[in-house]
Amino acid sequence: MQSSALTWLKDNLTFVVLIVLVLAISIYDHTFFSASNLLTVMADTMTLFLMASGVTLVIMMGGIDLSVQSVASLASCILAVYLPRFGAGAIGLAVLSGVASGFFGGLVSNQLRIPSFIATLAVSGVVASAAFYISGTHSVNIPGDLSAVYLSWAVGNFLGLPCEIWVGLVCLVVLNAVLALTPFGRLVRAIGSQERAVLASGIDVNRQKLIAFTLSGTMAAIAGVVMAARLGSGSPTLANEFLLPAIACVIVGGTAVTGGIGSIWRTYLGALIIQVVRIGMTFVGISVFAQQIVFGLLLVAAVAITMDRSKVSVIK
Amino acid sequence: MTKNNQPATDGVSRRLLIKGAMGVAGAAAFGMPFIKRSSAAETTWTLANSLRSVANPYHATFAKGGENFAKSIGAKYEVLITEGNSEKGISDIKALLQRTGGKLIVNVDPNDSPDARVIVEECKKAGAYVVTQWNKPADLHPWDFNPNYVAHMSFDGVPNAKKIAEVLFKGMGGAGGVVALGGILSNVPAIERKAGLDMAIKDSGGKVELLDFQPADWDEKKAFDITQAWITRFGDKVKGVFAANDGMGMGALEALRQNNLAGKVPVVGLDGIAEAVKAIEAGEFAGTVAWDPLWTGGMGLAIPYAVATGKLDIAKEGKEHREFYGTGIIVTKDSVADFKNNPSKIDFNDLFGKATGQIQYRG
Amino acid sequence: MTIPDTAVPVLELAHISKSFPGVKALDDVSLSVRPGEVVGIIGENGAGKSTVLKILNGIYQPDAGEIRIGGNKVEIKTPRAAFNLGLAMVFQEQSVLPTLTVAENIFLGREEEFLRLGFISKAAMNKAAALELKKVHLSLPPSRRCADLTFAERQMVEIAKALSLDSRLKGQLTILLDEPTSVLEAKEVELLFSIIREIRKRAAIIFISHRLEEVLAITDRIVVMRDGKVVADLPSKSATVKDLHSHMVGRQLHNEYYREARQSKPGDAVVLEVQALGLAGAFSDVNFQMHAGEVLGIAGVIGSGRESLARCLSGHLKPDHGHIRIAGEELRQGSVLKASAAGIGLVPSERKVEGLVSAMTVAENMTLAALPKFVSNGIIRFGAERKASEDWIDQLHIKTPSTATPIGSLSGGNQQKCVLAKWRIAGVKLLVLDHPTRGIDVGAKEDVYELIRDMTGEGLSVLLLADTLEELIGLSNRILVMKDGQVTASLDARAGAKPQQLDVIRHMV
Amino acid sequence: MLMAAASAGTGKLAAVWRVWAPLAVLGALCLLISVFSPNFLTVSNLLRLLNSASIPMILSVGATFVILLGSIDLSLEGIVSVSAVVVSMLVANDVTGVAIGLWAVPLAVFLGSLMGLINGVLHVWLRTPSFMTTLGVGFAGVGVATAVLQGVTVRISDQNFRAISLGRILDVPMAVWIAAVTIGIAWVIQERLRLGRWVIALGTDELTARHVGIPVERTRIIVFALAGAFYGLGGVLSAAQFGQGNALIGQGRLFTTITAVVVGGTALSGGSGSVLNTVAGVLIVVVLANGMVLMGVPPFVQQGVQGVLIITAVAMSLDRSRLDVVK
Repeated sequence: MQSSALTWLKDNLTFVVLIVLVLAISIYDHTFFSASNLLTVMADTMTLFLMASGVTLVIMMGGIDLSVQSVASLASCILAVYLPRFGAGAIGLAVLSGVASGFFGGLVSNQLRIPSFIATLAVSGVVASAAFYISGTHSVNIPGDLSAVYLSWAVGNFLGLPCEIWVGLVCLVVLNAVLALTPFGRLVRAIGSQERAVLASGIDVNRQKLIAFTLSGTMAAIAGVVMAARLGSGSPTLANEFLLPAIACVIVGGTAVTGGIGSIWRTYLGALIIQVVRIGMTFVGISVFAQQIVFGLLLVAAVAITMDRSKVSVIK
Repeated sequence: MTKNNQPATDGVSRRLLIKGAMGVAGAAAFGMPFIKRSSAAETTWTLANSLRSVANPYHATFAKGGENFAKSIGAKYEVLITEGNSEKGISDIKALLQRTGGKLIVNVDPNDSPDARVIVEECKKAGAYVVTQWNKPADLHPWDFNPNYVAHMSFDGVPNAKKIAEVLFKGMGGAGGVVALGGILSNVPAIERKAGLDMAIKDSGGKVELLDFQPADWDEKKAFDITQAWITRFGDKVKGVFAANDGMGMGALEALRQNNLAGKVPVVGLDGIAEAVKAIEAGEFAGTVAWDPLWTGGMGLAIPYAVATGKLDIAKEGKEHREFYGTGIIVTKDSVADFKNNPSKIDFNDLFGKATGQIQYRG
Repeated sequence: MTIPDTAVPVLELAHISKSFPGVKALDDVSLSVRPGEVVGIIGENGAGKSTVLKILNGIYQPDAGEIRIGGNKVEIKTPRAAFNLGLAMVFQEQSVLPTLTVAENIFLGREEEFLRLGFISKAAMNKAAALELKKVHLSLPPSRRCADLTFAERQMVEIAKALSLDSRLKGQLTILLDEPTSVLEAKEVELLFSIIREIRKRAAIIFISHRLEEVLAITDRIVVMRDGKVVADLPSKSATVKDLHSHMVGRQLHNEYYREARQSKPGDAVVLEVQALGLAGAFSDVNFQMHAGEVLGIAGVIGSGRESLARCLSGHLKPDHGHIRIAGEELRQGSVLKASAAGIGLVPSERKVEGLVSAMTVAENMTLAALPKFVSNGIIRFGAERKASEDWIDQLHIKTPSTATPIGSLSGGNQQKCVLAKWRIAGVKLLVLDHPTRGIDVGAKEDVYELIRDMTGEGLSVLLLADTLEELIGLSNRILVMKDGQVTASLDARAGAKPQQLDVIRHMV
Repeated sequence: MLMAAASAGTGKLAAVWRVWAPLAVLGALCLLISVFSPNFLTVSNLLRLLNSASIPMILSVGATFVILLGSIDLSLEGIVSVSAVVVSMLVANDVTGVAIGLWAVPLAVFLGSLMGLINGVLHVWLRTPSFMTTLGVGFAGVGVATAVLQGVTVRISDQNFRAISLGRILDVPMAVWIAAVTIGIAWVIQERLRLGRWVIALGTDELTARHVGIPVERTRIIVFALAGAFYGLGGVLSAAQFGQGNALIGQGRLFTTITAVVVGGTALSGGSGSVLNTVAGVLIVVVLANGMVLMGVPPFVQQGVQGVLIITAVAMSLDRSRLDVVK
């Protein structure tokens, strides 16, 4: 009885941490604990989550994807530039660019046997150039009327909830299902924990990796589209300073950098934790000069609590 | 966009320093000393400046300007930092709107022009008052959001850059090759300043040639490396260096110094940071354009405060008071002494005193 | 040589107990080693051998009882402490680091003696290493990176590492050999034994192995463990494999060990045809055929090229020339995917690395190679998966709490059975068994033999690289002998007409 | 190691290539550039290259040890900033009254190693992945630098101090000499100190290292502290080179550093690599950036070109002998 409660606590530490944070801030300033505000916080977290969700897959496989932020920016540019011409097609085009970039990154890493860290970092450079080229190095405005027609699914409200939250939930559910129910999901974990055994079982590991990188790029592009929709325009630097926060979400959620262990759900909570901490500091009124320090320390603390070390023998 | 080093007199900086030291001590104790009580039901206006990072002097001074005004009326004052992350900038402002229940006056330097629209809409929704700086989409206008979107302030990059480029050409003896360092390609000021340079070169009637243009992303280190490469590539063909901000200008100057070219090859920049001013005195810099972040930081709050407190009906103001340029002061060898001796005085009652005309949109 | 029982034990464990949540790993274990004595410890996996070792190596602390060295009570808190007390461990797992040189490996963690003004003198270290290598008759440049060494060479380096202690300690030395022979071939085992006989003059030795013949051959005394208890402590002279077995498993094992009676006669259908196959630096011009239901054993020492041959068939290595045909179909070489698609499965010697994903469940491992079979419109059919794995768990008598147990927590034998089940589920036609009984206990070994017979009975073919010659002869229908990359003989080994070990060895060396 | 027979054969060849590949790539790159720009292979330019390489060199060499562990250190920018700010406040400057001259240098380096120590201690004691720990400490570092200066830039007037970057011996900038000495020290640490061996051992197989009695925790902590010291020195040189200290001075150093290390052929998985590899890696990256401008590659394409070239460089120079699994 009591032990089962403990195990529940162990399995849901991330969740508990989130709740504790929310309550702590709410106690300090109860305006934080209003439905409208909590919804806003959630909605604002979604773009970050979308980006992190794809990266989660790659990290669970023991790799990493550093190209997401430029991919998102590129997607936003493509959307903004082509929406007037192709309408809904531009959205497809933008997402497609993410698919392509992710695929390319995976291909480079697989075929040239280059560590994903470098492969994706390099690809990110290429993608950034593409974004500058397409946007003509300017940020491109999305006319309000077009946005209303084609991008209302990403902004505004639906059943009383901000659309971002719905988009986030859909991705959460879908990706979770993919991880839990499909052979791909199973192999992601397998490759993450013992790649050579999977290889020796006659499984096309490279293909699985390719799928993971492609999904990661796709999610980044979707994040870019939503971002562009929210900001009403696209820019080659739109998603700057998003990369490390995104990876931080994954790890704060408790996914092991070494691969094998983790889930999209954890990343979802991780993203919320990071957002709550950030916003919380504004609510609690911590001086900007201390915010970064506090944020840094809280990050370490969060991981120290949430990480599941039971299955990892060595922590690197 | 990142801007570098803004003049700050030694007295001020020493005080800041001591505060800062305390800051660190406090942070060790999870920043407890920094926590300010905030009651739920806000009755008075909260003032806030939103900017990229207090780590860069331009914005630090910008924040200071806001603080000065807040002090002058004894209002609560906050600083929000975007860390160059648009989403963070926006959600921080939302959080503050939520916390103050809309009783907020915010002076924003948007991280990227798209952000401005969302911020303005959010403020309109919450009934808060907002002023934007530097970055905003061309089709977003204060008068479409009366009265909440009070004004947009900027400094006209094109003519200022043109003017300072001409100062550079003069320093080169009117002819020869120049190399130019640009800011982050997609930043509005970066684009304007490049445009200004191009116009100046066109007007020189072929006497001045642009050898190469490289974006150094407002970054002193990049500027340093690029300039080194230029010295290799063009050798003594380089007669002058144009930098889109003084920070990069200092990087370039450093490279020149290490090749014993400082003083021989003139450099110009924009922003008017203290080192640039020093370099002008030393004859290594040909000139710079000084903005006044203390003024923008303060006025960006003073004007909307006047509106919020009913002292000013902004809807009745002309467009030249809704989207206007501040004054850029050209500092050269001749004017540098004067510039140092009489620092700008700021009168928070003279709201539009330094406004110099309505913002122009060029295709 | 005989040791007076009166001599003070070098090492003594008195009433040691150790329990982990749920299990009592050691229960009042007492054993002692006297100077110059070679003591064997045997027992099935999970009998407590490795726990004893870990306690002696300072990795675990005993809950009760005490350890005495030279008669004095000691506490072993860390591996380093064990080392300084003269307990040298040769690990079962390869603990030689490929990124370091031979010398660096031998003295890893003990570099201080080569420090000159705080800097390591490589010259001195290599010189010392050369001496240690001589002791194990290994002629290698000490500056060679271990990545470039063979399995056996690495094992020898391991042993050299342990031996390096005795010239460095005043007090008595005890060397703990954990499965030192599992990767060695007959010839190297002999070498090891001669080394042991040499060093026993200076050191007491604890020898742990599943190969009972070897234990009998080299030890003076044998301690048998079962379920964390010492169940027998008998002199080697009077003992026989049979009663060792009976002590270990607590039951008489039936005489007919390799199930030769059940050895099926291979069918005529040619399953695999290998033609003029060659790989530079490994083997050349290998030709043979395999028939349905046949067990083809490949004999040869390390370096004979048989490992490479096996891994060429499973697609892990790409041969330079020659053909591999499965049922007449040319196989695209050097691709594990194509090989397994063509129905070839590998049961690797490195089970934990290539055999299974320790962190995942029994079921997930069993279906790994046949996942598509358990997927309908993109979703895994978990019911079917569980069902299938349960069937095989019964069929192969796999001891596991459930199909959802992490496979890593099973004993070596049960893990190996799961690996076999994996390939059975995948429905392979040809299994490459690379040392299938390496490091698993007697009971499990017999099950594996049983399985091999079942499979071949159903028409599967098996290419076998065995742990011992005896095993190889016992299991195979036919034996290819390889030497220096050449096939030197193909011997008939059908039931009743088994060749003698000598007949095989003649062609091996 | 499974392919004992095979690897024994290819082993030596691989080993040779492993050592020389990065240099080969570097040479090829230099040739390519000098085709487009004759000025490239001039003494003056090579000196300028070395000069701009000096700070990245020191940072990357420090990071190499951490990466050899199989860990990663993202606190670099933070540590560089703090050390630069502190050193600039201790030498003659326009913000503090203090002016202890060159004594500030060892102090700043020590401070760097102290922050590195914090990395190591948190990482080891809290058992948090180095990725997160160092990320957090990095944030905190920049935070501290910001909080101390509140946006002020400290301008250095102490010319003796600036000389440690700008001074010249045999017409070679001091920064280059210092970088060279640093490399030497790092090389000795890697080759001639127990620490060096232990780092490789840990990076290859930590459990085994533990079994042979290597003090794993202590080693890890020391390595992070060591890296911190290198970053500290990097910060000092940045301050000396630009004659100022501000909270952003470390900005943009992180990824170039790690890229340089990996381009040099050191595996992020740990265990395989070397300080000398990193030296080559840094030169490759710096030459690349320099060549970009020399060849006049259009600005917004540069990132792309750089990406492609880095891929090629790594593809050519990576040591795959132990790389049967790429992550």
